[in-house]
Amino acid sequence: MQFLIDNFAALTVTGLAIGAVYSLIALGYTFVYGVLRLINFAHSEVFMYGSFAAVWVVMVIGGHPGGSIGQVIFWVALMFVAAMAMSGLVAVLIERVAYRPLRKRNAPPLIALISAIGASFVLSETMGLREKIAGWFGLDDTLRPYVNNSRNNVPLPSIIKPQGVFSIQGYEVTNVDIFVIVGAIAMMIMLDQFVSRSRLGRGIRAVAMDPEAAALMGVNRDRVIRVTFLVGGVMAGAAAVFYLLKIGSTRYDVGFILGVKAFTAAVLGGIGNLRGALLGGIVLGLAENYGSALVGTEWKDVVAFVLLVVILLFRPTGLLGESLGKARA
Amino acid sequence: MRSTLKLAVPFAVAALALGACGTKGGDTTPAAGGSGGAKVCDQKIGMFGALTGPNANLGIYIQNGVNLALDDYNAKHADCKVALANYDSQGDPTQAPALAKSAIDDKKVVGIVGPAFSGESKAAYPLFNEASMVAITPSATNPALADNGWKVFFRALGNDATQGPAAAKYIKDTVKSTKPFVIDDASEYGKGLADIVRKDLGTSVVGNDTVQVKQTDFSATVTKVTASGADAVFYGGYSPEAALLIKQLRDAGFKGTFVVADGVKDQSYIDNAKAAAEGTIITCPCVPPDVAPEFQKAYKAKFKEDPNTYSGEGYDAATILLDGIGEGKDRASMLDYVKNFDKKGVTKQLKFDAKGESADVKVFAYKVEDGKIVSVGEIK
Amino acid sequence: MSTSTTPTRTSRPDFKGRVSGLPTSAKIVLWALFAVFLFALPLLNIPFITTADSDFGGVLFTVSTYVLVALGLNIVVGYAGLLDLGYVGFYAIGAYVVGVLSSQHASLPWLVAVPVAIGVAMISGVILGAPTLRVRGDYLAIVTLGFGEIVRLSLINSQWLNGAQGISNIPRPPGVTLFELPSLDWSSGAPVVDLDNTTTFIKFGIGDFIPYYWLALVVIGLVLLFDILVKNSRVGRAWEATREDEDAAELMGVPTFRFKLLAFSLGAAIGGLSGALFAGKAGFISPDNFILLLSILFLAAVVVGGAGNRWGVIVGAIVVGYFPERFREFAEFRVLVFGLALMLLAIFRPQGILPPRRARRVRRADEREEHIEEGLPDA
Amino acid sequence: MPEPTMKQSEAETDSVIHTEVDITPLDLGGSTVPEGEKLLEVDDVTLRFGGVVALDGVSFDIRKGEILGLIGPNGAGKTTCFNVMTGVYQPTSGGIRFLGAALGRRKKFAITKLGIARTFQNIRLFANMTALENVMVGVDAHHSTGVISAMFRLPKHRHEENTGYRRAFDLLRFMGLEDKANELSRNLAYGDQRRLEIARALATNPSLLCLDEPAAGFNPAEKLRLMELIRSIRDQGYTVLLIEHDMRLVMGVTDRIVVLEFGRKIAEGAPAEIRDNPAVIAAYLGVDEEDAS
Repeated sequence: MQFLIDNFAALTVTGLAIGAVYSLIALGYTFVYGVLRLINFAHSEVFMYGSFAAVWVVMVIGGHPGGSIGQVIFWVALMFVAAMAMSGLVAVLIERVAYRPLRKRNAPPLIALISAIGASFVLSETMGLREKIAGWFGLDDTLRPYVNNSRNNVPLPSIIKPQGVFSIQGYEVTNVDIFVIVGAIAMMIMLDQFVSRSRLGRGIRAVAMDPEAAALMGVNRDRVIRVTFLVGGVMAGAAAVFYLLKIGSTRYDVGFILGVKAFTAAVLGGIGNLRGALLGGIVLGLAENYGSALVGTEWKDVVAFVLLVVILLFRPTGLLGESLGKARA
Repeated sequence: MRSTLKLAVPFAVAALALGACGTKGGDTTPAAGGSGGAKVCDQKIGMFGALTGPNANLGIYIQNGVNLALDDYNAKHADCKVALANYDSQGDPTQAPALAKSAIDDKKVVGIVGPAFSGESKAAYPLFNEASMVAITPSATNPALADNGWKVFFRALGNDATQGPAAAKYIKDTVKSTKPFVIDDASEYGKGLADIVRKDLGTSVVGNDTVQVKQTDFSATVTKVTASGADAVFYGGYSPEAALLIKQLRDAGFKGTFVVADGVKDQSYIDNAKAAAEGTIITCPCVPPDVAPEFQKAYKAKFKEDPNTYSGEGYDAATILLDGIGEGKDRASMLDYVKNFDKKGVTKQLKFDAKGESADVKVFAYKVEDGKIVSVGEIK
Repeated sequence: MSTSTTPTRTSRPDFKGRVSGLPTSAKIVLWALFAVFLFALPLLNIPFITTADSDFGGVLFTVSTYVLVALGLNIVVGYAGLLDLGYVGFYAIGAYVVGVLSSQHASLPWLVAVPVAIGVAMISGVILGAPTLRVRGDYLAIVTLGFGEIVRLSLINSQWLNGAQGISNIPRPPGVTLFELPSLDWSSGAPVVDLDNTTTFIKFGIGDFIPYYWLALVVIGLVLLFDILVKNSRVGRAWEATREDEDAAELMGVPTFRFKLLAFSLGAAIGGLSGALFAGKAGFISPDNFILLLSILFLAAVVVGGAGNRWGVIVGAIVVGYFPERFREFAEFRVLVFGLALMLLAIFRPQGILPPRRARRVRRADEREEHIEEGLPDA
Repeated sequence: MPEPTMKQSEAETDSVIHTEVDITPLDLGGSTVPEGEKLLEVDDVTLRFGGVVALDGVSFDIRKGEILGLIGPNGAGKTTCFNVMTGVYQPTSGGIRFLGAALGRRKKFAITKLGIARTFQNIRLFANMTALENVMVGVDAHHSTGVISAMFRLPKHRHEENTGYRRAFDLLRFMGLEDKANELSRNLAYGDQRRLEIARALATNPSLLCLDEPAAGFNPAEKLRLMELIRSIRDQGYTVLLIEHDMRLVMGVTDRIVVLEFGRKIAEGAPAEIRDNPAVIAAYLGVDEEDAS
């Protein structure tokens, strides 16, 4: 307990940073759930592909430590573009291949989960076997730096050196911490505005509220669903960049645990609710850190899940309740 | 009733067919050939470990070493090659027993390199033991494995009980740490090792923490370390987590020495931790690679990367078995051959004591300097 | 076992029709033959079916644990419609109770530890279910997923349970050595009785998994019987009504919560039983045996086969448990291929391989109706 | 894939209703109310959702053996009133007494066991169960077979199954559904589904049967038959509460009528009185002329 009080600032800042990443991934779950009432189990792989795109783009352009401010901004911007494009693409692909055929056949929801699990396996294994797969096309030597040690961690070339900006309670809050927290929250606000202001956003809300009525009103459901996956994917791509800046490497199976955490965050905040995802992610990130400080790091994940159960007991629809439809600006 | 007959016919036919086809075996002399006779070809050695799945890294490093040894052998014995039989357990103790049984049932398999992990070892060794199949593990370091009385158990590397005290000694005497912090990854290997280090360091340990394999965010642990004012951190675990941990420690301003063990001794640790890896001390019960530069070179030529964790041990374990095959040993006579083996390998002098442990294990300290793992001498 | 079910359900309809038209005595004979075939399967070593890279007896045991687990999970997912992503938790609890009672902290015989394991798993099902079954279905999915992880992490981090090292030297089921059974050898192309490769009936030893498979078959038979009897009663109807429309069921007098909890705890008990069986065979258990992926595979078994149909679920369990072992030559592409198969199956066979057999149910009901009409005085 | 659902709806057979089949309520030994006495009392019930008042001080009685109509324009609070009576909502104030005892905070299934059963405005059958099984679920409300007696096929299980199936089959015959006993309920024609809902509700052996717009979507001929059916249900000894939009149906079949508007009771009395009540006419004229005719 004393430890928690003494290091409250450090635990809070780092918890916020990882929580912000959870939030951004959680958005994808929440979005798809809100519109399709479906747990997009493969969303974790969307994140993973984004993280690889970000790493590779830095490798391609030769990002290195100690670049000038302008260079660093350029590199990070490229990372965002690459990761968001890749994640968005993969998300739309998942929708197209794994979900739309089922929707057309009116399959029961459970089977969609199986399809999603299948898609998840396929995506992560493809990444984990990229050396072999590149080898089929004779590309493994050309792509050597990108396919080496397919099953291993792949580091992001370090482009930002963390530097203390200011300190609270003896903890140096670094530039990376600030960038991750502020950036992620800014993304969420932008998304919130998009959903409440834009025509597409209204379409999403309409489908979430009442698919049939929305169809009657001329909303193209398939298009809305595609946009939903795309937006969720793009956010996961952004999350991947923030994650890389904070953690520093990725792996073909990195999505699984993060996905479980992010899904927990989505449910914690109230699945289907955008602001719930934000709040859920941050609460989860903080709870993990405080919990680790109180009962030991080895119980970190246990703390997260116990918190979830406790909150669901008292607020059965999550902290902020569900419904994408009702999310107001 | 007629339909009943129709159905019954196939069964009857099947029964007749079985009855007519005869029997084999059942007499007193075993079918498999005895030792010393004509040279038996197309024999196999087994590679038992995770080759696919989430823990495949280590298994593949070992398999690479084994393959290299096989290449060497087959180049010299082109007329009578030895094949590799893979038993891919995925590191899963659930799958291990059936695979072990399958290896035992394949009469051509003379010996096994593996199992790679301690968990699957516990599941598979009882079967190997009952079938008198030699299994040389190149990587399972749990000391208790040798205490089960398995006569076929051999370990091609030092166990945690030799490495742990050496690591503690290094932290005390060479790093001269007064405030060490000990972290483990709750795995059988990492925790076992860290507990030995904790015991040996005694009261000077300023803090302990346990993380989990596959964890990526270590912020709570980092806070604990920095808050404790530790001047050295010992981490018991594998390289993926070690790389992330030291990176996050350095990012948070940790200035002390990072000490790890053989589970981290591979290039991917340096690739991932980059600058943060500099100065890391790695203990390892393995002879420095400059002892066997040819192995280093051959490995790099074949697999386009440097030898990784336990590749050398895999090579050595396979070499022992292959040498035995070269001398005409079969499964039954292999046990004595391995027991009395005494040759220089790429990692150490290959010789086993009565319990099957590597005799004469020396623990060396290595240091990461300019992105390379260099030896800084034996820990005595 | 129910005599109204035929062993050869995937065959041509005319065959099926012929079988179902058989007199009861003939059906019993067919069933018995089928049972004998199942028991003899690991000894027959039929080419193509027999796994080449992994011991067939061991694989069959693994498959039968999948079947057992899938039957339990089917009660939860298929009958009561509760999405459980943490079923491996109960499996682990069953195995660990046996480990603790027979090796780690006491030395009870396996047979004594098993009922305790079933009981503890069942109670943990009630403890988990009582607070969480009130939340909506999708939430239940994540809560149960969390439960599975909590169990695994607790196993790793608890010194009392020996952490990651696991529990060794778990005693085996009691056996009697009666006689030796030879197996078949097909290496020459035709079956030859191989007297070298024998299995002792019934000795639960280290190097021979076939007796464990037999034991598992017997347990599966018992659980199936239990399943059929309970499903075909007020309890089964209440589960189904709850799954179809929970509010309507409640308004028709079904205490839905109680029945959901019952399904959950019965499922947990069967999961615990499977775990206990596994521990008795393995002799050594560690947290690595109970990874989260297993929960997902269990669920896949249920849904792939056809949730709600016990025969379908058995087929699903065989697919999920057997195919990865049979097609080991895909080696590292195994998981990839499995994922592809799941997707294709979902798209082309969305109700599962064997969807719940409404037709069969209708026929059974017809028989019942005749029975009732005969009994009616004024009909 | 759902099996084809249109199998029968096009060629709807004129099933014969066997109203002579004996489906009188079983005597389960609960408290009984003499004919004509108060069976259920709605006492000053108010229900608020946030700021909206759905029911405002509604009071009326249902007497044993009668058919009471509950009518009102759309949104008057009829179904809400139903939901309060069956435990779906808890009243904000006021209360409901049934068989002389307050319902209080009883669970929905407990209220059903007590003797109130209902149908749904939008049909809510158990779609993937057969007609007979649907009714069996209702019959099971008074059964107590658990896992143990089912597992060992104890006498209790056997007795309950035998008598239960017999009663369920009687109910289906009463409704003219005996030929469809083994159809999945989702494959039944619309009218059959409506009648199956009533059969399922009757199966719970209710002292009070609440029908929520049972004639919705029926043509005049079907409505006529439904009126007969409701009367014969009453004649078998049930008390019926009927929510209906169609005034003619309500006037023709009920003994008394309660009229709600905007959550308030505006009239109560015999059909003839209600027909001439100016408040009722005003309420209906303002909203739905056709139905008021």
